[in-house]
Amino acid sequence: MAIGWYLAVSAIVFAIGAAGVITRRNPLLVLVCLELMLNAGNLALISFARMHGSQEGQVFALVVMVVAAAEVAVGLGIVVALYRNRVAVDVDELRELQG
Amino acid sequence: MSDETPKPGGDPAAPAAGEAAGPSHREQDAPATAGERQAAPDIADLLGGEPGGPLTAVADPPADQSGPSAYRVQEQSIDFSAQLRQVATRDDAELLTINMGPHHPATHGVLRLLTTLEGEVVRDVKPIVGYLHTGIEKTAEDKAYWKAIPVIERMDYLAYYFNAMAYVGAVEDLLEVEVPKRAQYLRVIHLELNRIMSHLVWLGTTMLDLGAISIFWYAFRERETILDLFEYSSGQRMHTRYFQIGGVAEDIPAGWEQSLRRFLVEMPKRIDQYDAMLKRNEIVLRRLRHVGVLSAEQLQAWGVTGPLLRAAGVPWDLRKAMPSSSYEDFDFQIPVGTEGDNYDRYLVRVAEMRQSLRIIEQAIDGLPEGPWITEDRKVALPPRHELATSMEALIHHFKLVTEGMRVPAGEAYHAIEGPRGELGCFVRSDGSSKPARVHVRDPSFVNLQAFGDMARGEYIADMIATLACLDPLLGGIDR
Amino acid sequence: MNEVLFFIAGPLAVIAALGVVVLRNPFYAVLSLVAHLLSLAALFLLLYAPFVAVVQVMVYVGAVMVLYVFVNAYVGGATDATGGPAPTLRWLSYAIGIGVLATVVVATLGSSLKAIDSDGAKIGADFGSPGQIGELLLTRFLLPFEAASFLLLVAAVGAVVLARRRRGVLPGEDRMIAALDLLAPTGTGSMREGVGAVNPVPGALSAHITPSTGAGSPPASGTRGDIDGEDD
Amino acid sequence: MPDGDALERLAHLVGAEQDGAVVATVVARGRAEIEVRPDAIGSALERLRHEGYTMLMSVHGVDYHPEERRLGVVYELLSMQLQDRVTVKVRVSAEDPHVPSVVADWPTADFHEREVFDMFGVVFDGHPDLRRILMPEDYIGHPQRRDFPIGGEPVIFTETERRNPGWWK
Amino acid sequence: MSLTPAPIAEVGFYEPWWMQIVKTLVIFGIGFSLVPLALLYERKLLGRFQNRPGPNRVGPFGTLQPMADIFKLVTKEQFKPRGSIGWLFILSPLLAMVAALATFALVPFSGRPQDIFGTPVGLYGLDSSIGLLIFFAFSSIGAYGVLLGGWSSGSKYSFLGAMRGAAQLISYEVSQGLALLGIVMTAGTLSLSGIVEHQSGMWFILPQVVGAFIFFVATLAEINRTPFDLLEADSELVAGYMTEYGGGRFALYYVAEYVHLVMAGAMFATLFLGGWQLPFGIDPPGWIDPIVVLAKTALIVTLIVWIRASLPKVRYDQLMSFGWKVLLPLATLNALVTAVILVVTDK
Repeated sequence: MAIGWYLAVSAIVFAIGAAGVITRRNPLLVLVCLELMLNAGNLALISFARMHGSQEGQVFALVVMVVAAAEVAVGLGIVVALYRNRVAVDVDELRELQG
Repeated sequence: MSDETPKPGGDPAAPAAGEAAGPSHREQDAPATAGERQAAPDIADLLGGEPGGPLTAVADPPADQSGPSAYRVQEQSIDFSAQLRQVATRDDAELLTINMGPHHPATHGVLRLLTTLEGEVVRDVKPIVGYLHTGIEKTAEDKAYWKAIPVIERMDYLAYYFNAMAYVGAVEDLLEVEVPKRAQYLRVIHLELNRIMSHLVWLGTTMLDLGAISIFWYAFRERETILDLFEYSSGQRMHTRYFQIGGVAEDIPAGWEQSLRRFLVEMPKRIDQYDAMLKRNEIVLRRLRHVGVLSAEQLQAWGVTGPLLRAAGVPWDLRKAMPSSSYEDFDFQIPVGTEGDNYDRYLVRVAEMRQSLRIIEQAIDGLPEGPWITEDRKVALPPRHELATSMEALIHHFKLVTEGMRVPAGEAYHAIEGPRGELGCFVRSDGSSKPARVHVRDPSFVNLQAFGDMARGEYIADMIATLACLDPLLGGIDR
Repeated sequence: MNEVLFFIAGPLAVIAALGVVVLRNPFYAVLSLVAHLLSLAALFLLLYAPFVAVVQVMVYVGAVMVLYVFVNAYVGGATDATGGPAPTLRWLSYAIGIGVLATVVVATLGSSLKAIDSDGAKIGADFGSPGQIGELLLTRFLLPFEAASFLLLVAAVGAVVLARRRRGVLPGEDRMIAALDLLAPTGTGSMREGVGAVNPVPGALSAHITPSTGAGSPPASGTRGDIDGEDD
Repeated sequence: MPDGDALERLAHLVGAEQDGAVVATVVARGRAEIEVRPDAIGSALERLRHEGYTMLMSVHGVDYHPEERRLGVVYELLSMQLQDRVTVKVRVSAEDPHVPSVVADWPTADFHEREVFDMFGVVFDGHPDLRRILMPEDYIGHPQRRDFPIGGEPVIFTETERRNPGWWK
Repeated sequence: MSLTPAPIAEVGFYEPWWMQIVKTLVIFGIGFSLVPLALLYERKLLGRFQNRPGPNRVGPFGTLQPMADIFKLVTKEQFKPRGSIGWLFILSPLLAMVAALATFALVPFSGRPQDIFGTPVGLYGLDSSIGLLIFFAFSSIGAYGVLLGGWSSGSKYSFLGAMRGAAQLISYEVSQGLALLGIVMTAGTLSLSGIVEHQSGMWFILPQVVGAFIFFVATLAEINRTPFDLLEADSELVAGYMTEYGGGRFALYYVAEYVHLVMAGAMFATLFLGGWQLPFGIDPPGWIDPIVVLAKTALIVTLIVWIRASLPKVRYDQLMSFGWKVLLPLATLNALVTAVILVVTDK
C-alpha cells in the first residue's frame, strides 16, 4: 500500500477539520474539529515514519496525543465553566474573552 | 397537546352536582361540599389559586363533558407538591428531579419519593403516600366489633398481632372487661415473637438495600420458624386473628411450648451470626455510621417513637412506661443508642430482638394456668361443649355471631409499643354493635414525616439506607 | 489484505471526519469522532505502529472521548447555534477547506518525496513495538517526554480549577434566581409534566436549551416527556 | 391519665389562656378529655405543653353524624415525664369545618391534619400544604364521613378519564 | 508485501488462513458456552451460600436453567422506550457484547502448539507482543456500551447509572493498569503468553502480592461486581444503565457481564496464577493445559461469587475516593518498589 494513500487521507481529514473549526460555533465542536486536525497530523507523522523506516514519527505522534489530551482537559474545563455561567454557548458571542 | 392543558375550575355557576356528575349518591354529598365552597377561599389559594378552587370543581364538574373533564382540574393541586421546599443551593447548581417509586425496588412498597438531586446529593425529598390505601378504617365501621379484627390486622402486615392488640385493647377499655392472666401472657409471647419477626424482615430488606444479599435469606429462615409457630398456635401464618376481645382465640396446642423453646435456644446463636457478618463489617460501618442523623428533639417534634427515638438516646418504651397486658411482670431492658444515626438504629433493633427473647422466655416459664379468654358470655363465644347442654350458651352464641356485642358509647385510645413505635388505636362507640370510628395511629405514618429531615443533604444511596432504617411499612402508612 | 483493510478504514475515517463537521447534534458529532479515531487506529496498525494504535484506542477513545461525551451530556447536548453559520461564512469555510487541501496536497506531492509511492523502507520485526518507542522516549526524546508530562500535569490542574464550582453549596443560603431556574424545571420530570400539566417541548426556551440533566433524547426529537404523543 | 381533680386543674389552666375556651371535660374509662373551642386549640395545646405534655401522638378525625357540630378532631397528647396522656378535642359543624392548624407548633400534625382533611373535610387554616394524602388527588368527597355512601363508587383514573371523558356515566 | 509478517499479531508460527477462521469460531463458541456455565455456577454457588438449593427444576440438577433463562429473554418482545434514541439503543448492548467477547481471543490456554489433525495450532486466538494493551483497549471500548446504552435510553435512572458507570470504569482502569506494571517490568514483555512463560519458576502472585490485590479489586469494579456493583445499583437506580432494557437486548448486557466475569478469572489466572503452569515442576501432557487454565479461572470466579454473597456494596463517593486515593497511590508505589528492586537485584 503506497504511503501516498495514507497521506491523501491525512490531507483530506486535515482540510475537513480546518473547515469545521471555521463553521462550527459550539465551542465543544470547535474542540472536536481541532482534534480532527491533530489526528490528521498524527496520521501523516506515522506515515512518514513508515516511509523512512524510523520511529521518531511515532514518538512525535505520541507527544501530539499528550498535547491533545492537555488541550481537551483545559478546553472542556472552559466549556463547563462557560456553561455554568452562561446559558447560550456560542463562540461568536464570547466577547468577554477578548479582554 | 395544547387542548390537553387543564382548564381552571369550570364554571362556578354551573348546575348543581347531581345533574352533572351523574351518580345519584353524589347528591347526598353535595351539601357538605357546597358548604365548603363558601368557606373555602383560603384553601383554594393553597390548592392552586384557581377561582372557586378545586373544591368547587368537586361539586361542579363542567357541564360540557366532551372536553378535558373535571378530573383533570383536580390536578391543579398536584402542581403544589412539585414545588421544591427548602432547596438551598447556589445559583450555579444543577438540580435534577427524580421520581422514585411508586414502583421502585428500594421503597419497601408503593411509596413514592419526589426527590430533588444536585449531583448525587439529595436536596429535597417529598414522600407521597396513599397508593396502598384500602379503606380499612371505613370497612371496620361496617363490621361487628369482633369481626373487624381481621381487617384491622391487615394494616401493618408485618405487625398483625400488634394491630389486633391495639384494637382489641381499645375495645376492652370500652367494655371494661377483665382479660385472664394466661391470655395476657400468651399475648405477650405472640407479640414479642411478632416483634422479632418484624425486625428480621427489617434486617433482611435493609441489608438487601445495602447490597448484602445473603443476610436476607438467613433472616427469612428464622422468620419461617416464627411463622411456623404462629401457624401451629392459630392455623394461620399471617393475619392470624389469634387475639380476641377478652383474650385469645385458643389455648396453645400441645407441643407448641417445646417448639418455642427450641426456637429460644436457636435464635440467640443466629443473632450472633448476623452480628458476626454485619456488626464490624467495614462497609456496613461506612454506609451506616453518621448517616441519617436526627437529634432526639427533632425526632420528638416529628412525633417519632420506637427504635428510631431510642436510637437517639431517649429510653421511651411503652412496655416499660405504661405497661399493659402484664408487661410489668417481666424483666427486660430498653436498648438505646447514642448518636441517632443509622448504625444506632441497626444496633437498637438487633438488641431489641435479644430482649424480646428474654421476655418470651420469662413468659413461657411463668405461663399461668387458667382460662385463655374471658368468662363474660356477652363478649366471648361460649365453649363448644356448652352449646349442646346449655340453652343460655346457645343464645349467647347466636347473638354474638349474628349481631355481635354491644359496646357502651364512648371513646378509647389504646396505645402499645409496636415494632416501629407507638401503635395506637382510637375507637369510638355509639352504643351499637359496630364501631362508629376506628382510627389507627400507625407509627410508620408518623415516622415517615421525619424522613425529609433525615435525608436532606445526604447522598442518594444514603437516602435509601436511611429509608430502610426508618422501616416504613406502606400497609400501615396507607391503611 | 492490507489493501482491503485500508480501503475499509481509510474511507471510513474520511466519512466519519465529514460527520464530525456536518452533523448538527453535538453528541453525534462526538460519536462520529470516536468512529474516526477507531479507523485511524486501524490505519496506524497497517503502518506498523501497533503501540501508537493501541494507545490511540486506550487513551483517545477510552478516556479523552469519554470525557467529551460526558461534557456533552452534561451541557445538555445543546444543538449547534441556531441557524448555523452565516452563508458567507459557510462558503468561506468551504473555500478555506479546499485551499488547505490543495496546499497540503501540493506540499506533499510537490516536495518530490522519493518514497511516496513505495511501501516504505525495510523495517525490522519489532518496528513500533513498545520497547522501541520506550527506548526512544527515554533516550533521544527525554526532554519532549518530560515536557509533555509536565504539560499534562499543568493541564489537569488547570482543568480542575476551571471547572470547579466557584463557591460551596451552603444550606440556608438564599438562592439567586438564575436563567437556569426558568429553564431547567421544564423537562426535568417534575410532577407537573408527569401529569401532562405543562407542555415541556414547544416554546423557544425549552427548544433552545434542553434541561441541565441532558437525561433523554437529543433535543431535535422534541417529543420527550410528551405523554399525549401517540394516539389521541 | 390524670384523675378528675388534675383534669379540672388542667382545664382551668387552659381556660385561663382564653375566656370560655373550655367547653367540657370528660373522665371516663381510663381517658381524660378536654373539649375546647376550635379557635382556642392552639393556645390550649401550647398551655398543655408547658404542663409537660410535650408530644402530640395522634390527631383523629371523628364524625358524630346525627349530632350537631358533627365533626370532631381529637388530639392525643403524651407526657414522657409524667408517663401520662391527655386528650383534647374540638368539634365543628359540617357546614363550617374550620380548625386552626397546629403544624407550626407541632410539626408532627402535618400528615395527621392532611388525613383528617382528606377523610372528613375539616379544613385546617394555616396548614402549609393541605392536600389529600391517602385518597387520590382527584378524588371527590370525604369518604370517612358517616353519611358517605358505600358501594357503587366508580373507579376513576386520570388516564382512562383523559382517553374517554365521562366514561363512568 | 506478503513476506512481511502481519502487523497485528506475531503468532510465532504461521497458521493457514482456514485455521484462523476455525480458531475464531471455536473461541467464539467457547466464550458463548462458558456464559451459561458461569451463570449456573454462580447461581448454584449463591444458593449454597444462602442456604437454599439454587436452581434445580429445569433439567437434571437445574443444569438447563440458564438456557431456559436466555431462551425466555430472547423470545421476549423487543421494545424501545419512546424517549430513546433507536439505533444507539440497539447498538449499545452489541458494543458491550463484542468488546467483552473480543478479549477472549487474548487468553493463552497453552504455550505449546498442539497438534490437531496434523496441524500445529496455538491454543489462543491472538498472541500479540502488546496483548496486555489490547486487553485494556477493548475494555475501554466496553465503557461505551454502558455510556451510550444509558444515555440513549432516555431515562433519568439510566442516565445517572451510565454517568456513574463510565466514571467508575475509567477510574478503575487506571489502577488496574498500574497494578500490572510490576509484572510487566519483571517479565519484560506485554505478551500474555510471555508473561505466563516467565512464571515457570514462581507465580507472580507471590512476588507481586500487592499488585495482585490491587488488580483483583480494580477488576471487581471493572466488571461491575459486589462490592462495586454501582453500575446497576438496584437499590437506588433500579438497574442503572440497563433500566430500560428488556428481552434480547438485556440478555446481551447480561451475557456480556458474565463474559466479563469469566474473563476476570482467566486474566487473573494468566497474569498472577501462572496460566497453564503447574507448581512443583509438574509437567503434564499438553492437552491438560487448557483444563488447568479453566480450573484456575473457576477458582477466581468462586472467590468473586463468595464476595458477592457476603459483602454489601459501597457508596458511589466511597468507591471513587477508594479508587483514586487508595488503589492508585498503592499501585504507583508498587510499581516504584518493583522497579527499584529490579534495578538493585539485576545489575
